[in-house]
Amino acid sequence: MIGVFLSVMRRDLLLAWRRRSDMLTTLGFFLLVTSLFPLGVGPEPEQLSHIASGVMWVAALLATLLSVQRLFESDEADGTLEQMLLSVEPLAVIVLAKVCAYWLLTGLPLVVMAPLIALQFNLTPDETLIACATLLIGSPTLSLLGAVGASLTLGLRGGGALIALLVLPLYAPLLIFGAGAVDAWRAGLGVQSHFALLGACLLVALAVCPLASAAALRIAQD
Amino acid sequence: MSDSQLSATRAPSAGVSLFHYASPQTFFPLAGKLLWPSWIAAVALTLAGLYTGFFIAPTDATQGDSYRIIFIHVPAAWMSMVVYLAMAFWCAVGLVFNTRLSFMMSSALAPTGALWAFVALWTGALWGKPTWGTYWAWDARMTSELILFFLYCGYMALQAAIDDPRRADRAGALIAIVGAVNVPIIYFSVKWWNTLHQGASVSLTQSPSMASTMLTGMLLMALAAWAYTIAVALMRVRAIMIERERQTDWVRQLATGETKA
Amino acid sequence: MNWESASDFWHMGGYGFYVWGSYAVTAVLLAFEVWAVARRGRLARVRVARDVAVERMDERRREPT
Amino acid sequence: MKPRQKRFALVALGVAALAGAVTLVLTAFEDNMVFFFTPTQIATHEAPQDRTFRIGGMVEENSLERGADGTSVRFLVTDTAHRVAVTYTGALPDLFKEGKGVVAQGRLGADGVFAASEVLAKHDENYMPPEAAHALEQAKKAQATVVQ
Repeated sequence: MIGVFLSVMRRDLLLAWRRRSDMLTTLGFFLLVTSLFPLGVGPEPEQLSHIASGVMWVAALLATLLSVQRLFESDEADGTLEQMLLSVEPLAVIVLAKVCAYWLLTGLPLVVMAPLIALQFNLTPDETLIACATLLIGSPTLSLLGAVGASLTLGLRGGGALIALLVLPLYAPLLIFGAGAVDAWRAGLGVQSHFALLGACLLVALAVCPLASAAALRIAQD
Repeated sequence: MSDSQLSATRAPSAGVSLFHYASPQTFFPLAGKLLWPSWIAAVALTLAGLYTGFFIAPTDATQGDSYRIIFIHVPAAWMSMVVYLAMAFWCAVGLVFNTRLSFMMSSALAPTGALWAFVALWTGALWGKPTWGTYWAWDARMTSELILFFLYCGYMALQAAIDDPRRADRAGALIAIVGAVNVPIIYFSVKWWNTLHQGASVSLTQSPSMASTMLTGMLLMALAAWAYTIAVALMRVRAIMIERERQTDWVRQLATGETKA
Repeated sequence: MNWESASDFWHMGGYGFYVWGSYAVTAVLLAFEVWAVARRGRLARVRVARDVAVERMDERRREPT
Repeated sequence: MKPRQKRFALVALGVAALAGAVTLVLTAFEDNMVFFFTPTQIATHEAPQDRTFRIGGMVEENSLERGADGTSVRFLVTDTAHRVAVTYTGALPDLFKEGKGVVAQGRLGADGVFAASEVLAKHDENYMPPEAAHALEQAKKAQATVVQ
């Protein structure tokens, strides 16, 4: 089981490495969207630091949505997905491996890039650290929920808009806890509860999303 | 040639479906019998509720007559939640017992639930303007109602995007259940967020003591909303049954007027 | 009785726009829903009846041969 | 591993994850949520010294002084036990009134004066000290006679 997990992950990482530009597109999107905000709301440092964490989180949501819909596409196209469905190993484990690889490729780079955006938005070092930590804990949950949406909309017309409609409402709590942590810190309040709740969301998503996604894949390929 | 092929393929499928869809066939006339009582109850309760709400219930001391919006606002908000739960329940039943009728029930409920959510938002906005000076505030209840509305839209959009009804049923059921798990999380998170932010200095807590006539009017309207929802959902599920089972004998006999229901 | 006259009733203590705006939109939406559902059911039946009629015609045409 | 063992391992992992989530939620609830610090907490040095935080309470009657420049103000925030002086430069919100609730965000200076960067007036009793909320409730009860 662990062997399957690792080999699926390694395969996905290798495939993505051969097509690095896909990964960079998502990252570029993230940086571009966040850089547009100062142009939209004005360059006042006070205001920018106010909205920084929210902007980072919304950009992360959209970047995830943009890329996650292709999570199972190539597997479906080349028949790998069928093999996965027929595999004796639990499908949920395979899905989890794919999501892990996906997060390493798209979620982690966002977290790594976040300090740069924090710099642009005039956050203090403390606030930067908190913003990055929320993204670190929260972005895997974004990937997991996104995988459910991706498997539900696999091969459907209008997939992009549909996945947004399905997944964005589910992202609302993450956005609140994630972006709220920096605000709470600025207001002199503790941030432990924000992190505890983000962690709880991640654990629930880890337990539920691979199963739901596997079920959706079986439905899609029935 | 093609005709004989057609009838050849149809004959066994009709036989299989008769066995497989036994429950829709028996449910269809039952739904038809329940239809009129539900409509009558809906109309009677609405009339009673409106009369109580507008002519018996007094003007509120603090809010004036604008509070009379609650006679639709509160029932609509309640119904939007109840219908979502009912929808998720039927989806779960369908997934577990593999019954097509329950999937039909949930797709019949969704548009009405979305409608109630929209009505709750709309009337909430119109109530908010005179009461706390703004059409929209990011209050916990309003925000979660908005997200609930989006969840309904997602469910319906997903079902509409899938042509194969079997896949549409199951995929929709999955997202409805995931959404139902999320509804309490969303409500809690939004409430918590709102308390932390405390930006808008408005309190949506209703007047502490509600006159009993106001409460009666609201409850009557809530019951009317229940009756309406049942009636319209039964009507829609009957239409869905005909659409989906159009190859079966009972629907064909029904449509040509050979049986009555 | 709360209202002195019909215009008093429509005026709703100055909140007529909000109160009647809520009730009117709700009524229109519900009426539309009922109409749409009734139409959907009727159309579904008509479509099935038409299919059956076409089929029977085909069968009758085939019989002599 | 046999399929049955595998399934068992997965179920166990899932249950463990859910249990962890419940624990985290419970710790989040235990972490008693303070939305602002009261003047008493500032007097007992519970409030953070070196960074911004929020202070909440009631604006003391007759304590509002406007500065010569017309935009800077100084007032006392009280929770009936202790009081803290607050300075602020900028437009006060409409709902700001003496004797009403207020929440201000800013830093505590070394001289014990709170330099606010933002003032949020509250007329929502939920955010007031209990004493003020009680008084407000009494007033409300007196008002709430239904017009027949």
